Amino acid sequence: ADGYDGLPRTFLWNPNFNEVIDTSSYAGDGPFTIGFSNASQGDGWLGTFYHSVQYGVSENLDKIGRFIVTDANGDPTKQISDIQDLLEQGIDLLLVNPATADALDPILGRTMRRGVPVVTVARRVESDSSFVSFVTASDTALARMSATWMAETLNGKGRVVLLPGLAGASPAEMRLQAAKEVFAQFPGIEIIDTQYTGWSPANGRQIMAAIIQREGAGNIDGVWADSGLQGSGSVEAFIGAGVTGADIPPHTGGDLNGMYQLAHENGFPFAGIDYTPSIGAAAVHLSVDVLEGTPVPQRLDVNFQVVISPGHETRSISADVLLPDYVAMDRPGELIMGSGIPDYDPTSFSVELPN
Amino acid sequence: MIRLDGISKIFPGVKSLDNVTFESVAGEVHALLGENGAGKSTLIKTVSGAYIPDEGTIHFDGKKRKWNSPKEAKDAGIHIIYQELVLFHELSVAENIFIGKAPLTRFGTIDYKTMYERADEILDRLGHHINVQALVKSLSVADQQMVEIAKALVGETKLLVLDEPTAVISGREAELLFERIKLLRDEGVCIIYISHRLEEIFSIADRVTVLKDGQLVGTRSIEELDRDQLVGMMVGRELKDIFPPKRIPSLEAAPVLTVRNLCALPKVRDVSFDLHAGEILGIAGLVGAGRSEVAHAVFGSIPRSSGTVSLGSEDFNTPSPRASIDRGLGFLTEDRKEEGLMMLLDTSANISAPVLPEFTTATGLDRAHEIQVARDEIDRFRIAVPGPESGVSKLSGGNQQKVLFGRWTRACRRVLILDEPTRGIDVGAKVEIYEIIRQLADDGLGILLISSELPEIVGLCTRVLVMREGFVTGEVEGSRIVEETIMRYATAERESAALDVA
Amino acid sequence: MSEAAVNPSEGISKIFRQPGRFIVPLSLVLLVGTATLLQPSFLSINNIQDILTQAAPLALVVLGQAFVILVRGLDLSVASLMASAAVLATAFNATSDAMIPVIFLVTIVVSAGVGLINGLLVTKRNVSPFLATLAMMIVLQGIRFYYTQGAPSGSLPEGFRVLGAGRLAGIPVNMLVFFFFFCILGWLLHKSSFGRKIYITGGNPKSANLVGIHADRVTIICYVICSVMAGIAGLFLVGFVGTVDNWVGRGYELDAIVACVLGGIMLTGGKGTLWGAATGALILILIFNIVIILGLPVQAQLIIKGIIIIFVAGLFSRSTQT
Amino acid sequence: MAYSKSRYLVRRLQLDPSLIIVILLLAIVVISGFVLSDRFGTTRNFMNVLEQSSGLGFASIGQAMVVIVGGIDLSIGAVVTASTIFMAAIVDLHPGLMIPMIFGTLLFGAMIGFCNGYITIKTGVHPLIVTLGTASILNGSVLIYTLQPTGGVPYWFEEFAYGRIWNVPISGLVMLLCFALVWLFLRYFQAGRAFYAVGGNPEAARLSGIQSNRIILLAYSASGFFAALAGVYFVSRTGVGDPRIGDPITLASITPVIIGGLILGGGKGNVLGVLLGVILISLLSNLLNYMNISTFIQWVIQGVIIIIAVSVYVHKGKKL
Ligand SMILES: Nc1ncnc2c1ncn2[C@@H]1O[C@H](COP(=O)(O)OP(=O)(O)OP(=O)(O)O)[C@@H](O)[C@H]1O
Ligand SMILES: Nc1ncnc2c1ncn2[C@@H]1O[C@H](COP(=O)(O)OP(=O)(O)OP(=O)(O)O)[C@@H](O)[C@H]1O
Ligand SMILES: [Mg+2]
Ligand SMILES: [Mg+2]
Repeated sequence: ADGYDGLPRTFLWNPNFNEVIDTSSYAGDGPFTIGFSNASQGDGWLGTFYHSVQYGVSENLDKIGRFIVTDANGDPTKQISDIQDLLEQGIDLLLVNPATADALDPILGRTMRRGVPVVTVARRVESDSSFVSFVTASDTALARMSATWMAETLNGKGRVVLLPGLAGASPAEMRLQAAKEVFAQFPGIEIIDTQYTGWSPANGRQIMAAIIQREGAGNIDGVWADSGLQGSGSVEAFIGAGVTGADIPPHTGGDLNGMYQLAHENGFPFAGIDYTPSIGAAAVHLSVDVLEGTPVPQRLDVNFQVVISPGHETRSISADVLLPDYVAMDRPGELIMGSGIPDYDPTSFSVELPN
Repeated sequence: MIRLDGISKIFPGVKSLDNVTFESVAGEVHALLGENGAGKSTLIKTVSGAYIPDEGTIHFDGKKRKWNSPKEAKDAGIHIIYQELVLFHELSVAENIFIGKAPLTRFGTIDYKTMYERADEILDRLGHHINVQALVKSLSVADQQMVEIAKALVGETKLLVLDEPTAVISGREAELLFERIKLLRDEGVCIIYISHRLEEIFSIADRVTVLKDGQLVGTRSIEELDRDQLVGMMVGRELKDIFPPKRIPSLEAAPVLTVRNLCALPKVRDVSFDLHAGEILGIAGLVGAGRSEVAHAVFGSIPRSSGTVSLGSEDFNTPSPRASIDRGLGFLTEDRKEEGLMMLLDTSANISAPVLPEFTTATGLDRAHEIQVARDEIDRFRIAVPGPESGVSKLSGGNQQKVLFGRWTRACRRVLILDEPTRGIDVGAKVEIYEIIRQLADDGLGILLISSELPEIVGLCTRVLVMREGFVTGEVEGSRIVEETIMRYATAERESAALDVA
Repeated sequence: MSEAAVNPSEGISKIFRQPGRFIVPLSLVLLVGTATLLQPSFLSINNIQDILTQAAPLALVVLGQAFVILVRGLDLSVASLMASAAVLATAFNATSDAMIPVIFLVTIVVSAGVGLINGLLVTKRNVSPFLATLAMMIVLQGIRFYYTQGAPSGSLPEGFRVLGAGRLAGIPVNMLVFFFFFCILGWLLHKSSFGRKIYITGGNPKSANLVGIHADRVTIICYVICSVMAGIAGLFLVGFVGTVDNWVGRGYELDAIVACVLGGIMLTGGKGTLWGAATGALILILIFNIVIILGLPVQAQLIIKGIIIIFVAGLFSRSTQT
Repeated sequence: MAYSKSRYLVRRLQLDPSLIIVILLLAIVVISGFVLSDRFGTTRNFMNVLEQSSGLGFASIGQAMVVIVGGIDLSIGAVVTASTIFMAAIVDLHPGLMIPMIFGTLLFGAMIGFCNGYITIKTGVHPLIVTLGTASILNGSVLIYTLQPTGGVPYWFEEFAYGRIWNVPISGLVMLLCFALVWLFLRYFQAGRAFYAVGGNPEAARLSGIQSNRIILLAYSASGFFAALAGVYFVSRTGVGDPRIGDPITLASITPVIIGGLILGGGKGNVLGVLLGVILISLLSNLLNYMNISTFIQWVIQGVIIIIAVSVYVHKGKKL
């Protein structure tokens, strides 16, 4: 689908300047050995993200001689050990998707001081000196846009439920904060409940069912979810409570094809923004740039696109793609969107990797 | 030395002790007697601080005491050898002996070297040699009992209580124990001794106190009493004949159980015998001789190394308890609690366990039938239990044993193996059990009776196998069944025994 | 006979003499009462249906877990097995409801295999149930993720939605299924001779062998039952949730154990009822539901959950001690 | 009989025969490492593994002590988490309190452990349930305070986790020291031996005049203490207090304990075995990283190795 391909949205908004980093001190001759310390492959998004990383590697086969992967299974302390093990194996660059935002700061700082450049992806760490570049799709921008859409769809008035992801996980917290910031601009919007869902459809459904029970389905005017993972659970809860079709209040949340399918089938107002997994491939490309001595931005924002159900664009949020053009009705509901890989199918995905 | 006044202890549903008064002085052996469940163990547990009495006072060493924990009683110089072994299987013999009192180095750490040496010394005094560094779990029950006794000889003991210490040790060790007890008595220690073996009482006790149903019957000097009077005090009635009359079974018919060259190494070596219907065949021997293992090997609950076992004309060489039960064999084990009863279940379930298939119908377990059967057994053996659906955990030892008799008479059609069927059971209950055994034999069962109490073997059996170290060292019959002969075989070297038999 | 003729006042006084048996229903009543006071709509048909629909998958797992705990075991692999069953179900990529029985059959067979391995490790190799099932949990997780490469996909027949979240005459379908298994397993445990063997084995494995019961075999069957129930619960949970993910049922293993304990099943084996276990599951789900209905934030939910669990278990153990 | 010291040196360590399997597996892991990678078998790497194993090591010592007295502690992860927050948050505000706060945090952990023990004793509820409950309460409280990593410690404190003395990691040394001290305590002190008595036969312990409640309280307090030490280590390693950091450590701490020959149910085992278990698991994870195979396969291998470690040698008598 033809989506948004302008300048990164945060590039326009961000009050801070984006530095360009001189990487000539890291320049070397290939083929390079890159170590990739992944936080986890524990859910659909992470699985697709990892495929995107592999896809990026396969596009640079001529430059990458070895690509060593470790997986911390969500545990920052294991990730620190993983990084130490990668360093012992003589990597030229460390690509890292931190399990939590701050905990890896010391070890990444040490890595940089050892002269091994660090590229972080999806999450960054506190100190600028602990990495060369950070590749992301902006959590803040994503949440601001979806929250703005929600507020405008409700004409600035209504009772809204917030369903953030995993308590304490930095993307969830950043998105939640951004959304709250936006909703605070609309005095008519009342946030009636905020419940963490752990990005689990099951939790999303269970929690929403209880809220519907408490408030009555008719008294909920909108559900802001930071991802379709729990958003789909929320829609299911409404359907379970007998509210179907366009009667379902406006929802937000992207990523999960199932969410798009539900929105398409039922026709309620919907805005989906994927936290695009294609940042994986982008990070690999950037890593190669670093090793070749090409200057890189300190922060690389990968574009996401805004998907909106037909007729539900608002004053400031317009669709890059309309829902019917984006949803993959013939594909499984579990599919994660926005991988950037042509004809992506997670089960059959396979690319050629170095050794 | 110790005086208990008006002690009462109530458990939910049972008044274990009812206004009991008891006194014992330094330098005497005071025997405490009574039927199962009379409250003996409960009484001494109030002495030791394990239970806090509901009423009454305790005076010890001239002062009124109120223990809040066993530790306080222990610190005051009271040492108790409980009926249940109080041992730690993963600790060594020496550590068990010195638990809480280990000799320390000047850094406050345990001085293992000294501890081992002193443990050796104490066991020496008891005339019993065990590797003091061995873990207690590797010991036989008899050795474990000796460790338990050895604990009493550590530190200063003013009052020593022994609750059935001889239940699992052999005659020679019991002799040494008695010598030790007498020595301690002469040193001025006050000793309270509990046992169901009346011979022992007469050989060491100075005074006797009898309890019945939690109440005091009386305290007498041993000289005032003879055996019958003592039994009378305990049971509350005259017990004329302890053993029912023997009946010589017909040995014409083929044996119901034939065992040939049975080995279950290392404890059973080359055991052969025949058992006929209606016969009570005894297996005697010292504890540790391997008698229980013979029973287990026949029953199929431990693996056999070699040899054959046949029931009637039927060999069965893929042994398992299930196969044995299906062929009409029953086995009443020596350890009621660990290997016998299911304490969490009710009486009827305990009785029906081996023959569950009999109660299984298309719609499940036939509870009504099961309960009926249990009720029959309860009536038949006069088990003192409120009903088939009440639990077994709080029954007295004798009644628990009768429940097991109910179980096995129900399950077993041809051969019943009884391993120590009267262990820890009072005289009254014993007599009843002897009658039951007699009756079962008369009904045509072959009975294999294992017992460490020689009078029992002598009084009941028409033929006796004697074992030592896994071998059968002799077989005695008829008038030769007297304690001396049996003991001779039980302690004989194998070769000399073989000579003797020849 | 004599049981039937108990006079009514006897029943009342029993509560005071044997409080242990009544703690569980009592806490249930208390919880429902509190919830209704706080939120009058709590007792509405709709909410009850909802709670039951949510409770069913956990309750199914609890039924199985009860069997394992009764034979002195513990199964930490149930949640991992639930997710694996869910992933397995999507592997068929079936779209027709006709495939549902096949999916169930395959799931049951595979789960039984897992239970068999757990049981064999525990009995024949004497591995601590905690560790055996913990390792099984990790292994299943590895296989599942390897198969899905982290991102499950594939579709489920529509019929699963009906099974997991549908209603039949107003009653949640999965609740009916739970009721079905509750009756079957209840019969098995409390009425059949196999159930008796379970209690004998759990209470005293040594005696069990000596009365001709193959204690190992009974134990293994209990693990198989537990795993099969977990597999089935996984299918119902995925039907309820609507999407498969690799962590379906995460946390159910500890919840199931807690539910069993709350329901009065002794972790040392041999004691407890299926009825109690099911009530324990309901209590736990009620606790989850109530903290959400109260609109409490996640943190307070955790705190309240912890306090209630300790409190109820404390009441229970208090009343069973002498 | 005379008991010379040398004669019983082997017995003194009191290692369980089943540990032969663990030692064998360790050997297999090391040898495969040498074969599969030329960078695995270096002192540097082994020192790295020693450093990496410290967190698990600290948590496992505490778990082992509780398991020996017949309990289990499922709140270890929550205590680790709470300690990291407690320490990082306070030190962030008052950097001068760094050193006292190390001890403060350890005390804090010990106090939580004490509460676990106290509730277990007073209510008679199975420790599995009690500690799950306290873990839930603790996690909730931590999340009320913060949802995100928070606080910070002075840079020099990183030395605890990353520093080396004579090329040996400080954290690894501290861990080895803790194991040695606990081993000595359990072997050479009356209170230590009482751990085995209480775990092996609680009623007998009571009748023997051992104050079981004190021992149980001591065990749980120690567990909390060592969990807090793991927390301190993690703060040093990550530089922050993290409200989720302890989650994986709870179940992880049990594995080396059982591999090391302890039995859930208590009364048996040796913490040196637990140390072997910790090292086996850390080395295995290290080796698997070197092999660059899919994480998912790594999980399968880990599960299988754990099973092998405890199932080849059949233990007699089982408990939970
Ligand atoms: N912990 C307990 N709970 C309930 N009842 C008990 C308890 N301990 C003992 N009893 C009951 O108290 C009574 C006295 O038991 P006790 O063990 O003192 O008898 P005993 O004279 O030692 O018998 P035995 O000769 O069999 O050892 C029995 O009826 C027994 O069932
Ligand atoms: N270390 C032990 N741990 C558990 N049970 C044991 C141990 N040692 C022996 N037993 C059991 O205790 C009982 C008595 O054992 P012991 O060795 O004293 O005599 P035995 O071999 O059974 O022979 P007998 O029946 O002639 O006394 C047996 O059932 C035996 O299996
Ligand atoms: Mg007694
Ligand atoms: Mg014997």
